[in-house]
Order: sequence, then C-alpha cells, then structure tokens
Amino acid sequence: MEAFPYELSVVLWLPLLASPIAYIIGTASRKASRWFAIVVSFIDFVLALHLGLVFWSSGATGSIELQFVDKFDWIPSVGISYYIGVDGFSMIMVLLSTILSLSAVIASNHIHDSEHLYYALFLLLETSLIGVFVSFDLFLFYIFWELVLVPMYFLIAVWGGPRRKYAAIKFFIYTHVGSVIMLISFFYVYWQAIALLGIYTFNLFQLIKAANQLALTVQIYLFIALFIGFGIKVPIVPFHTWLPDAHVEAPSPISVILAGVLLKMGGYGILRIAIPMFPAAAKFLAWYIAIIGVINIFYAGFVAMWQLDVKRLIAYSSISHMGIVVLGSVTGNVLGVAGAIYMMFAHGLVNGLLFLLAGVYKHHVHSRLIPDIAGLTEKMPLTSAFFVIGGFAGLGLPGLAIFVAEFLVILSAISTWGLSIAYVVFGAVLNAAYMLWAIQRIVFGPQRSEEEVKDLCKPEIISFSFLTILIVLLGVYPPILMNFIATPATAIAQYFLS
Amino acid sequence: MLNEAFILIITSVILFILGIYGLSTRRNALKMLISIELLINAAALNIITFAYYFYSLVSLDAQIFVLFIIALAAAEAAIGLSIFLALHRLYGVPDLDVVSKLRETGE
Amino acid sequence: MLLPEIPYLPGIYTILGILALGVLILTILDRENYRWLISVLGELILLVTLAYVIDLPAYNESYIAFDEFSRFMTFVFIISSMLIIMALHHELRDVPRYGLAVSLILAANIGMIMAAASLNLVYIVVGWELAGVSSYAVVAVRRRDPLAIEAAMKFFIVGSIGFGLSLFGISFIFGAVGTFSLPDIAGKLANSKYEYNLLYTGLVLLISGLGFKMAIVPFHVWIPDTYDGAPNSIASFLAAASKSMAFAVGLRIFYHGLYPVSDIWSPLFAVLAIITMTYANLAALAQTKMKRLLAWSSIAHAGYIILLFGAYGLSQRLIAGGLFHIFMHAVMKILAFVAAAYITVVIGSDLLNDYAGIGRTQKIVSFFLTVDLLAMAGIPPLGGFWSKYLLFLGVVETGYVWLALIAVINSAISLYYYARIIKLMYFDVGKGSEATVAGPRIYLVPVILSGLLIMAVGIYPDPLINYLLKISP
Amino acid sequence: MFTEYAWLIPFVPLALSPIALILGRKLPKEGAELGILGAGFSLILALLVTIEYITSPEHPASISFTWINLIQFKLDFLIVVDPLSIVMMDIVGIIATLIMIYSLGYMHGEKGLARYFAEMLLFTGSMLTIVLAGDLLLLFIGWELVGVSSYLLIGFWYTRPPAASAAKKAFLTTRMGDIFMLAGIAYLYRECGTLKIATLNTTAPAILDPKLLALIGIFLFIGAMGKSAQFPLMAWLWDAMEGPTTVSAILHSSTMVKAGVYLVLRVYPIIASSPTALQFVAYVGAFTAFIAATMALVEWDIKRVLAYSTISQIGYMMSALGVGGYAAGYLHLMSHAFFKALLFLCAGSVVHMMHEIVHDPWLSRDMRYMGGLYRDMRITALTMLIGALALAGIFPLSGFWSKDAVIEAALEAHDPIVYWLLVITAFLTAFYIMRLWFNTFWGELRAPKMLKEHHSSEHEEKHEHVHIHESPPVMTIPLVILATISVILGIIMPFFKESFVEFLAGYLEHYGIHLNHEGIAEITYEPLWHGFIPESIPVAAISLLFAGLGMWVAYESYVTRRFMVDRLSAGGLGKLLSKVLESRYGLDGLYLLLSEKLAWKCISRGLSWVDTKIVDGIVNGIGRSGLLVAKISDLFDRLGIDGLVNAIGNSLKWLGGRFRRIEIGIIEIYALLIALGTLFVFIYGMWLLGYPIFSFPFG
Repeated sequence: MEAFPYELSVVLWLPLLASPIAYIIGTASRKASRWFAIVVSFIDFVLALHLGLVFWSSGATGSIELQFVDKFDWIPSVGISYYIGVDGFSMIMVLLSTILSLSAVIASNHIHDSEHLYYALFLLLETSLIGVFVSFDLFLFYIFWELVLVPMYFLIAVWGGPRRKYAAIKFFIYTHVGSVIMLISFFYVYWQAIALLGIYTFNLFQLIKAANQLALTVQIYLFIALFIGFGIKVPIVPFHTWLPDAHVEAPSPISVILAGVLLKMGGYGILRIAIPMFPAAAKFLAWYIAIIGVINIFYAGFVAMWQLDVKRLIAYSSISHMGIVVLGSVTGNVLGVAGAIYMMFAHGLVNGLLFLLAGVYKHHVHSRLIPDIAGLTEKMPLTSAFFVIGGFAGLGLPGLAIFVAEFLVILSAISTWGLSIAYVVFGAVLNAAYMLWAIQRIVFGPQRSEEEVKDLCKPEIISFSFLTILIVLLGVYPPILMNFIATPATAIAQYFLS
Repeated sequence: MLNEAFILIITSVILFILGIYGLSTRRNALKMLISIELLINAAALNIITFAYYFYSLVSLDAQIFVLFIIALAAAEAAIGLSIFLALHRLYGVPDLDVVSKLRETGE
Repeated sequence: MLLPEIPYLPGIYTILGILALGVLILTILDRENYRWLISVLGELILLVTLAYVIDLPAYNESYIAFDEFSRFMTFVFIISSMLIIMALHHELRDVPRYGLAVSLILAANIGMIMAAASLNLVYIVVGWELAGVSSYAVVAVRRRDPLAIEAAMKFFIVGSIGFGLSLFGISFIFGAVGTFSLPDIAGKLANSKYEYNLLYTGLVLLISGLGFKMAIVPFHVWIPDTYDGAPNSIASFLAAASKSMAFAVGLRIFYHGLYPVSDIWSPLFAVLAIITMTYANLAALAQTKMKRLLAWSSIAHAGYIILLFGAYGLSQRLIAGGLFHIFMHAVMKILAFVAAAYITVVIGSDLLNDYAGIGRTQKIVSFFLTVDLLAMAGIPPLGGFWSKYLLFLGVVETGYVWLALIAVINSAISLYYYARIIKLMYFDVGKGSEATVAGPRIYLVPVILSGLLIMAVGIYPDPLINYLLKISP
Repeated sequence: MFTEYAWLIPFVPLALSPIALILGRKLPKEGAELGILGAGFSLILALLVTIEYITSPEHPASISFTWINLIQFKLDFLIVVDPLSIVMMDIVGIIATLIMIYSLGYMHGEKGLARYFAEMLLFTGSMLTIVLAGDLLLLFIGWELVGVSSYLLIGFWYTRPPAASAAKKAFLTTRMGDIFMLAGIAYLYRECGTLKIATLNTTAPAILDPKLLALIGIFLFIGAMGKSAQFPLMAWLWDAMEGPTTVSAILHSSTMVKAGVYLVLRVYPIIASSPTALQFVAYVGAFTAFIAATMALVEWDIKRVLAYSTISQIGYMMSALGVGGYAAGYLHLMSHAFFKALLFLCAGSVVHMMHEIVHDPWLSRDMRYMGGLYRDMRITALTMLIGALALAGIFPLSGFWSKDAVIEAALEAHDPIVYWLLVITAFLTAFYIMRLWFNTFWGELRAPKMLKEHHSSEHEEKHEHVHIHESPPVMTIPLVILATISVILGIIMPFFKESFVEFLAGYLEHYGIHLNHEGIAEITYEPLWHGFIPESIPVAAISLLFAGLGMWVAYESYVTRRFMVDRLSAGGLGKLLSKVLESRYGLDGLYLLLSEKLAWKCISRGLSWVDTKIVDGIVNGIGRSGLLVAKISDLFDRLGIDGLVNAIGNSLKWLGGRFRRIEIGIIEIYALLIALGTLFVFIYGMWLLGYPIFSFPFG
C-alpha cells in the first residue's frame, strides 16, 4: 500500500476547499449541504485512515522521521515554509480529528438554522484542526492555531445556547490571550535562532535546536509562557473557567470537537513544542507541573460532583482527565508520555460520546439538568446504555480506552515520584464517584411514564456505536495505538534524560 | 551684514507667527486666506535671505524656488477662494453669478 | 524598453507627459453625457502610464530619479487611482463636471509622482503642492454638497498651514546647509558643515508640515472631518494616494537627505508614532460612523508607518515593511471606503449600528469588507498581516523592541473595533437586515479587485517582499 | 494439550457477554443459553486443564501475551496454571454453572434477562481472569471488572432506589480498596520493574527493605479488604443484598468476595516476608470475623444474616493467612464457597416462596414473617440445614475441618487474641445460623398475622389462601448438588487434606516458603500479646464445644422458647448493645458522613462555589483592575456582549469620547492645535537634545 503524492495535503485542505461549496449548495438546499459535509468529512476520514494504514504497514511506526512530508518555502524572506508531515503522534491526532469530525457532523442533525453556514464553518474548523497537528513550521502552526478560533467562535456564538455570546467571547478571549503569550515566546526563540543559527526560520526542529542552547533561566521563563499558552487550551486550573461555559452553550457536535480535539491541541503543544524546546526547564519544573496536574484531577473531580447540568459535569470531567495528561507528560518516562498521548486519544472518543449523548437528552427531553432527564431508561434504553458505557469508560474501567492511559500514567508517576504523589490514585475514586452518581441519578431510579420521549434515531445510533466500538477496541487491544505512540513517546521522554 | 540678515530673518519669523496667529484667531475666511499667504511668503523671504546673505547666491536654486513658491501661492489662493465662495453660496450669500464666475476662473 | 520611446520625453517625463496629456484631454471633453468615455479614458491613460512605469529602465539625474523606490511608489499611486476612478464613476454621477474630477486626479498623480521621484527639495515641494492643490479641488468637486465643501475648506486651510510650515522648515534647512539637493545635503551633514539651530528649527517645522499629510497626531485634526465630508472615493483617494505620497516624500527627505542627523529626528518620530497609534486606536474605539472610524484607523496606520522614521536604522526589512505597509494600507483603505460607499447606498446611512445584519443580506460586499477589516487588524494570512509583520520585524531588528511591543499591543487593541464591525454585520439584526436590494454593481469592481489583491498578497507575499527588500529610497 | 488453551477459560465468557447483551432478546430463553454455555464451557475446560495438570504437572504452565509495548517497556498479560489457579477456577466454574442453571428458574419472567445473563457472563469471565492472572496488571483488570459486574448486578432492578445506591456504594467502597492496591502495584513496579507475580514473589522480598515491604504488603491487602468486605471496608456487602439472590450467591458469598483472599494467597510471599503485614492481616481478619458475627445476631433479614456470616467467614480465612495457615485459609475458602452458595440458594428459594405470600421484595426477606416452611419445602429445608451445619462447623461436614484448620493455625502461631476471637466467633456463628434456620422452617407461618398487624387490610384476602410449595426442580437440583458437594467434601477432606497441602507446598517452595504437613507456612509471626491458650486441648474439641453451645442456645430460644435471647435486648445494657448491633456499629452512618456530608456537601459544593465565584471571579476581577484579559473582554462587552464587567471598557469609551470631543470642527481651533503641536514637538526635541531653547546663531 502506498500513499499517493501530497495525500497529507489533500487530507488537510480538502475540507477547506469543500467549505465554500457546502455554503453555496446549501443556499440551494439545506439537506444537500448536510450530506455534502458528511460525504466530505467521510472522504477525509477514509484518506486519513488510509494514511494511517500506510504509516503502519510501511513500518514507519518504528522511525522518528516524519512521514508524508510536504515541504516547500512559502515566504523564505522571513523563513516561513509550508512544512507538513506526521509522526506517530500527529498521525493519531489527525485520525482523532477526522473521526470526531465525522461523528460530529453526522450527529448535527438537530441543527436547522442556516445550516449551509454551519457546515461551511464546520469544514473550515476541521481543516484548521488537522493543520495544527500536521504543521511543523511554527508559523504555520500558529496560523492554524488561530484559525481554529474563528469558526469555533462563530459556531458557539450563532448556534449556541441562551448565553452563547458570553461563552463565545470568553472562549475567544481566553484562548486568544493564551496564543498571544505563546506567540511572544515563539518570536523570542525565533530571534534567538537568528542570532544562534544565523538564519530566519520557523522550522520547528531548527528552533528546537536553537532553543536548547538557551540559558536555563531563559528557558524556564519561556517554558512557563508556553505552558500557560498551551495550558489555557488544556485547560489547567485556574485557567479553565472558559471550558464549562463554552461546553454548556455550544451545540453538542461542537462540544464534541471542543472536548475531543481542541483540548488536545494544548497537550499536543506541550508535548510537541514546549518540552522538546526547553527540556532543561521541563525537567526543572516537572514536579510543579505534576502538582498542577494533580490539582486538575482533584479540583475538577470535586467540582464535577456538584454539577446538575450534564454538559457541565462532563466538561469538568474532561478537565480532570486533562490533568492526567498534564501529569503524564512530565513524568519523564515513556510510560507517562505514552499514557498522556493515549489519554488524549481515548478521552477524545469518550467525551465525544458523552457530549453527543448530552445533546440527545437536550434535543429529545429539552433539558440537560439531571433531575429533568432522570428515569427515562425505559423510554430511551439505547441512550441510557450508551451513557452507562460512556460513564464507565470515563471512570477508567478496564477494557475501555481510558483505563490504559490512566494506568500507565499512575504507574509512571509513582515510579518517578514514589509516595510523594501516590495519593493521585484517589482521583480514580473521585472520577468513579461523580460518574456513578450521575449514572445513578440519570439511568437508575423510578421511571417516568407520562411524557412521550423517543429514543435515538439512525444517524445517532451509527455514530455512537462507531465511537463505542472504538472505545472498546482501544481498551482491549492497545497495540493499535501504542504502535504509533511508542516511538514519539520514547523520543519525548528522552528529553528528560538528557 | 549679519544684522540685516538677522533683521530679515526675524521679520520672516514674525510674519510666520502672524500668519499662525491670524489663522487661529480670525473667523473670516478671507483673512485666513491672507494669513496663509503670510506663511508662504515668510518662507519665501526666508529662503531668499539665506541665499543672499549666507550663500551669496552660489546657485540659482533659491531664486527658482522662490518663483515657484509665488506661483504655487497663487494657485493655492485661487483654489482657496473658489472653495470659500462655494461655501458662501451654500450658506446663503446672494450674488450667485459672481460665485460661478470666480469658480470658472478658479479652474 | 519594450514600449516606444516618446520623443523629447526621456525617462520619467514620459509618465508625467502622458498624464498631463490625459488631464488636457479630459478637461476638454468634459461633458455631461461623456461620463463613460471619460472614465474609460482615464483608466486607459492610467493603464498606459502603468505600462510605462513597469517598463521604464531605472533612470537617475541629479535632481530627479526614477529608481526602484519611485517606481514602486508610482505604481502604488497609479493602482490606487485606477481603483478609485472606478468608484468615482458612480459616486460622482450627480456632478456635472465629472471629467474635471478625473483630470484632477490625474493631475494629482503628476504631482505625487514628481514628489516621490525628486531628489531635490524644490521639485519635491512643487510636486507636493501640485498634488495638494488638485486634491483640495477634487474634494470640493461636488460643489452643491455643503458637507463636501466644508470638508474641502478645512482640508484646504489645514493643508496650506502644513504646506506653509514645511516650506518654512525647508527654508531653515536651506539656511543651515545652503542647498536643496538631497545628496548634497547629506554630504554636508555627513561632514557636519551646517548651522545646528537652523537645521533643528527647520527639521521640526518640516516634520510638523509633513505631519499634516501623513496624518500624525497632533497634526491629524483635519482627517476625520475631511474624510467624513468628502465623497467616499475621494476620501479613499486622500487616505490612499496622497498619504502615500507624504510617506514617500518623508522617506526621500529623511532617508536620502537627512539621515546623517537621524539622531535628531528619529526620537521625535518615535514619540510621535507612539502618540499617534495609541491615541488613534483609542479614539477609534468610540466611533459611531464608519467613515470616521476608517479615518481614525488610517491615522493609526500612519502611526505604524512612521515607525520607519521612529526606528531609523540599518534594516532593509524595516524599509521593505514600511513600503509594503504603505501599499497595503492604500489598498485596504480603498476597499473599506468603497465598500462603505456601497453599504451607504444600500442602507442609506453611514452609522455603524445600521450595518447590523448586512452580512446576511449583502453577502459579497460584506465578505470582502470582513476580509479587509481582518487584514487591517493584521490577522494572518492576509496582506495586512505580512506588511505589519515585516515592519515590526524591521523595528525589532533596528533594536527598538519596546517600540515594536507598543505597536503590537496597539494592533491588538485595534482588533476590537474591527471585530465589532464584523460582529455587527453578521450577528446583529437591524437596518442591514432589510437591505435586500442590491447596490450599484460598479462599486463591487474595486472592492473585489482589491479584496483579491489583499488575499493574494496574503497567501503568497514572497515575491513582493523579495522585490521590496531590494528597494532603497 | 489443554493447558495452552487455558486463556479460553476466562475469554469465552467475556466474549459471549456482549453477544448475550445484543442478541439475548432474540433467543427463546433470553440469553440463558449463552450464559449456561459460557459457564459450562469454562467449567469443562477448567476441569480438563486440572486433570491434565495433575496427571502431567509441568510447573507452572503460563501463557503470555504482550499487551502494551513501548520500546523499552513491555507490559505482558500472563495466564498461569498452577495449584492456586486450578483449584479456584474449578470452584468458580462449578458454582457459576450451577447458578446459571438455577437462574433459569429463579429469574424466570424477570424483565431484562438478556442484560442479567450478559452481566453474569461478564462476571464469570472476569473472575476467572483474576484466578488465572499471572501478572498484577491482568489481575487488576479482572479485579476492576468483577467490581463493575457486581455493580451492574446489584443494580439489576435499576428502578429500585436502594438497589441503585447499594450498587454505587459497593463499587465505590471496593474501589477505595482497589486504589491502594493500584498504588501497591505501581510501587512494586517502581522497585522491581515488572508486574509478573512469580518474579515479584521471589525478587521483592529479596531486594526491598522491610519497611517498604510492609507498606506494599499492606497496600495490596487493603485492596483485598475492599473486595472481601473486611473491616472497615465492609459496609457495602450487606447493602449488596439488594441484588437478586443468585447474584448474592455467586458474587457476594462464594466467589467474588473471595478474590481478596485469593489475592493474598497469590502474593503471599510478599506479605509473608513482613511480620507487620502479617499481623495486620491476622488482626483485621479476626476482628472482622468477630464483629460481623455479632451483627448477625440481631438481624432479621435472612439474606443479610448470610451476608454477615460471609464477612465473618472471610475474616476467618484472612486471619488464617495472617497467622500462616496457608492451606487452612485456602481450604476454608473452598468449603465455604460451596456451603455458602448453598445457603444463599436455599435462602433464594425461600424468598422466592415468601414473595408469593407477601408480594414485597423486602418483607419477603424478613424472617419475622417466615416460619413453618419445613412442612412444604423439605428439600430446601434439609439442604439448608446441611449448609447451616457446615457453616456452624459440625463434624463431619466440610466446615468443621476447614474451620478447625484455621483455629489450629492460630494456635500454632501462639496468638491468643486471634485464637479467642475465632473461637468465640465459632459460637456466635453456630447461634445465628441456627437462629436463621429455626426461624425460617420451624413453628408456624407468621406472615398473615404480621401483615394484619403492620399493614392495611386490603392485603389480607390476597394472602389467605396461598398454598406453600417447593421450588421447581431447576432450582432444587443445584441445591442438592451443592449439598452433596459439601457433604462429600466433608467426608473426604481429612484424607484429601494431606495431598492438598503437598500440592500447595510444592507451589510455595518456589518462593522459599516451606509448608509443614499441617499446611502451616513457616514464617516469622510475632503476636502482639502473649496470653493464655489451651495448648493441651485439641482444637476440634474446643470448636465443637463452642459450636454445640451456640446451637443449643439457638434451639432453646427459638424452638422450646425456654430461654429467650431476645429478652436480653429488652432493656438496659442489652438494649443498648442490640441498638449498637442493629446500627452495625454506626458504620453506615460513618460512610454517609464521609461520602455525602464531607465529600459532597462540603468539599464538592465548596469547591464549585470557589470555582464560580472566586476563580472565575478573579479572572474577571483582574479585568476590573485592568489587566489585558478583561480589558479585551470589556471592550467586547461594551460592544454588546453582556455579562462581563465593563470598568475598563467604560473608561476607554470615556477617553475615546474626550478625544472625539476635541474634534468639534472649528477650523481656527485646528490651527491653534497645530501651532501648539509644532511647539510641542519643538520643545520636546529641544529637551530631548538638551539644548538651550533660545540661542541665536548670529551676533
């Protein structure tokens, strides 16, 4: 099996090219644009999958080299080049983005107001997300990073809930500020690179080379800047408050993307850029960052327990899971890093599923408050079943995806810091507590008989089962993902040893 | 020698300041126009003074420049007048034919 | 050269001659019912000129030089004028002497090209004043419109004050060094054969004078009123062309003549730049009328551009960035003003709040306007971003990191009044939502053209940057 | 030849579980076929493997599979077939199969049978995973999976709130233990770099320092405590009785709760190498055994009595292991598994009957409503009697031997505390189990009278003419089988014990722990307190004496009514005592306090208040004091988005307003401004260059 030339670029740009078309044909017929969007994201997914298979079969999983590289100068006069490619890490993130986009676009059958615009923006969003994960030129990276905000802002602000504008603005401001902070340190490194290497370049690897030569104190400052920049996306407590609002207000398919892919951009940045650029600083700060991760886990876990709105609850649960990512990424051994990456993927799927379910409740029961949606198990058996599965996946049940990541991270955290961090295991109980309690209140308990509620419809069943199967598969047979992760994770962990 | 130069320069400076003063105090359009002329001519006087007393007319540039300036001042005055007259007419000054005639000349 | 050499008109005079001829022709056949002919002719003349501009070999005399710099500036002037005339054709439909307006624009081009090309203060002043006079007149061309006339009056008064100031300044500089030709001035200054106080006085006056045309705070006062009163396309002409001329002149004078004493003028410009951009951005936040907002934003952009002088130093990127931003600013402002004209026709108002919902009804124009606003805010990858980027890059390169930082913060602030318009257009419901009837199509031509230009430059700026990196004023 | 397919034993039920869930509804018996098929397959394969292993022992056979492969690090799944696993897997297989069959009758006509059987299969598979796991990762996975299947099965009647909360409680309490176990596992990994139990058992004692060893041992044991409902993580088990009785029979008596004991058996070398850990195990076990038995004295819910007795019996096993009675513990596990399953199934058939009378899930389990069932439910009654006697430890039933072995071990270890606790517990056990039996089967049926007293009249006509009858054969046959097993086990045990001990000894030898012929491991154990133990009197006599005493008290108080124990609780100290016992030493209250009051009401609520008010507030509040974030948000805010504070926004607007007001458009003011501007530039520059402002160049 061979990847045809520029296939990665095709995967990257296809949705963007399709988005105006979706808009135009959408003006003619709304349904058409929906189907068009579905088809496009499906094709994109298939292409990405094909890339993944090629990646696997060609044994590229063993090498640290980038695959499917498309590289040519864009603006050499300031050292900006169009440089995209994938290693195992990026590959799976691309797969994740395409998978979730596909299921989200399938599940946006509840969007009825100016669909054509919606799908156009959605496709634009997809391209920008993929772009973040494949670009190895920091400037390109930054452009995609910013580009994500625009459609996301509109999608929340137009199709969102009652307080959508507030949420959209909050989201925009937080992440924008984050990226500005990030950009400043990018530019600093850029300048240092001019001084140290004597070339104008935004090439990630060049900049890493340059950044590694900086003095420790400088590295620490820059690392903190980057960490805040990415951390706001992750999000790390206390920069997390944009997330629940955004989630609650956004339409569910968008929350899926938000939780599934957007948050991963933060973790991706930390692992791909922050740590390789400033390994010394990362080593120096590892312990404190680990503490931040632990705080994330517990804080968000406890807050989640109090929530009445399902979406808020899930939002906080993802903050708590992201804490595991943060913790894992600085343990400085392969297990931790691999666990973090695995968690990104798994969490994407699981929370995607959960948010879609929240959307189902919203649209079938017209509420997301737990008391209102309680006791409908007999009316909506499938929904409840999926919810239970998702909940158990969320609390890290073995055999479902997240367990692997959680286990690895805890293993490596304890083997790095020993007893001083052992209490992180209580996070597992906390997760279980709020998840089970939510399940108990929603699924269990006396049943309501009065009003007529209908269960899932076809497209929902399809996309949910799709996600569920993936979750189970990844939980039972991790090598599927680990083969991709192993090499990059080892490389990242190396930075801590140096 | 120098004193004459000095006096002339002071004169032109005074002219200039007068111009600014006039512009900033007078409301009458024509007076403003005159003040502008003052500004420009102060500059002209200055240039020719320098050329004559400091550099003893080594190059013709100065004179040419001054001539240009006079021409430009004329053009400027013309445009200015036409604008003012259009203004007057719009804000209800009677004799329109004069305005239009002047405008004709203004082009 | 490919194009035929015109007898008795060597080098740059070809261009000036053609334009003068154009002026003549247009003034002659200035009839009510020749509107189309006039517009097309004007475009054609400019096109021919453009051909010559591109084609002419570099050419240099002691007092006038058609080097890459003036070629580029000329290019900017002509492009803007061409775009503007398209809009003018419709906007001045109620003006009887339409040909006059076009010919005035051509005349202004003559002046601007002269000013940009000369190496001698005399010619610079002449060209400048020629351009100035024509632009006073062209603002006043809609003579039954009290607003336009008032605008013209203000423009005229303030402009002539500026002219007087700079003239007076030049006189002092002449007093200090005794010559008008910039290379000689440079030479004299280099081996410090000059009278310091005179030079200094002259410099200050000159800067203030230039400040008017460049629209630097505190010499910007006429800008909002004039832009507000003048017809949109004329306003865009002022914002795009004559402002660019001011920068060109500034570059010539300060980079070609007065650079040995940069330690005197660059700090002045630095502080002016800071004041200008901050003040303008803050003021723009509070605007309620589109044209005034655009006026303020163009003042703010002037603030960015005079970083050229504020951060004077040996950085080719600085110059390139400055020129790039001058060009981009011209194009962006034309787009914005013409789009505003179109929308004003559609909704019959210039108030920003009436723009509400226009994004749903007038799709094309609001799309391009959005692109333009984003470009002005400096969102990558659009033309406006690259020019700003290069400019600030240069500023950092010359070591004025704090200046660059202030500029960046300012452009961050500016994002919010641009974003506000976008939000109004797309998210809110108001007068714009009912404006379903299409406006004058011809307005869309310059809008689309400049929009595409902005996007094209944004997607692939490299050739332009490389070209600009070779230019020195 | 079967051994290399041992991995199928857990795999097949696990694989069948989702199939049962999805296709169950389609099948005639709603998935029961699949359930029986899965369990039966595992049983048969297990037996084959056992036979093969015993006939041709290659020690120990293991199958490995790389689960996580990161270049330097590998985590393998390991399936081991060794003495420990084969015994346990046979027990699990037998009981699972029997109960699957029993469920056919017991669960007949329930809604969601497919779900039930899927969950049962899931449980069977994961339990077998624990049993066969050769590495801690796989073991932990199975461990969590049995947890979740227990959760699902307890909550099988999901519409009953108590069932739901019982399920949650069970999961969370066990998980509380699990995470300690997880920490222990991770710590072992940190120290030894592997999760392979065989390796750990040998290396860990060798290389780790005793303190750490004790810590790890205790951590692992806390995991076991959670699963096996040892004090204080015990409160979930009696609530777990909300589930169907079949579930209680397999999960919460015979197999799942034994997982803890099994874990201790597995990692015994690690625990045994640290006296502290051993003490911990022994005392926790003994104490649990005692208090659980006391709780059973006053309980009227038939299933809960059995639950308490389960807890206390597991306490026996734990303490046995603690004091070194390795074989004893395992034996007791085995025998208990059968007779407790038997007891539960009997209780099930009783409850099933009672339900037809009282039509109420809770009353039908209340012994005060029973009585006199012997007449019509002989099979049940007799089999239950056998189970009861076995539990009471009456010669020659299986319980007798195993319990004696346990007490024997305590004696050998010279630990009076454990010894006396266990002996007294033996007395209590005999009492409460006979109390249960007499109350259920003796005397007259009290249900109608009680209902008249306690409930409104409309019940009555319903209960008048219900004729009590024996449960269907599909339910009674398993009872008979289990009863026979208990009896046979009892009869063969003395002879079979020897070989069993050798069997285990052979296994333990690998890890340098020697097992003497009594099956007591030679480990260093020092009791906390040296007191009187009747060394001379044989243990059998003592235990029989106490057990007989207990049965006699029960007989006297519930049959002949000559001596009413309940009268004790009429007043004074007795009353207080019974109150304490009925409130289960306030354990439930403690749990409620910790979980709901503390974790939820205080911390969670407090933090979410902090989150909305303070964290969010700070970020927005920073804005109030003018940092960029909120400045920007304020600008947006002023531009029409409500919600964010607008201090800065306003101030900017104000500034903007000022700036604009200057542009009042009077031309001469402009001129003035310009002049001033020029002047400003002039003076600023002068100051900049440090120049005297008035100095003329000439004369």
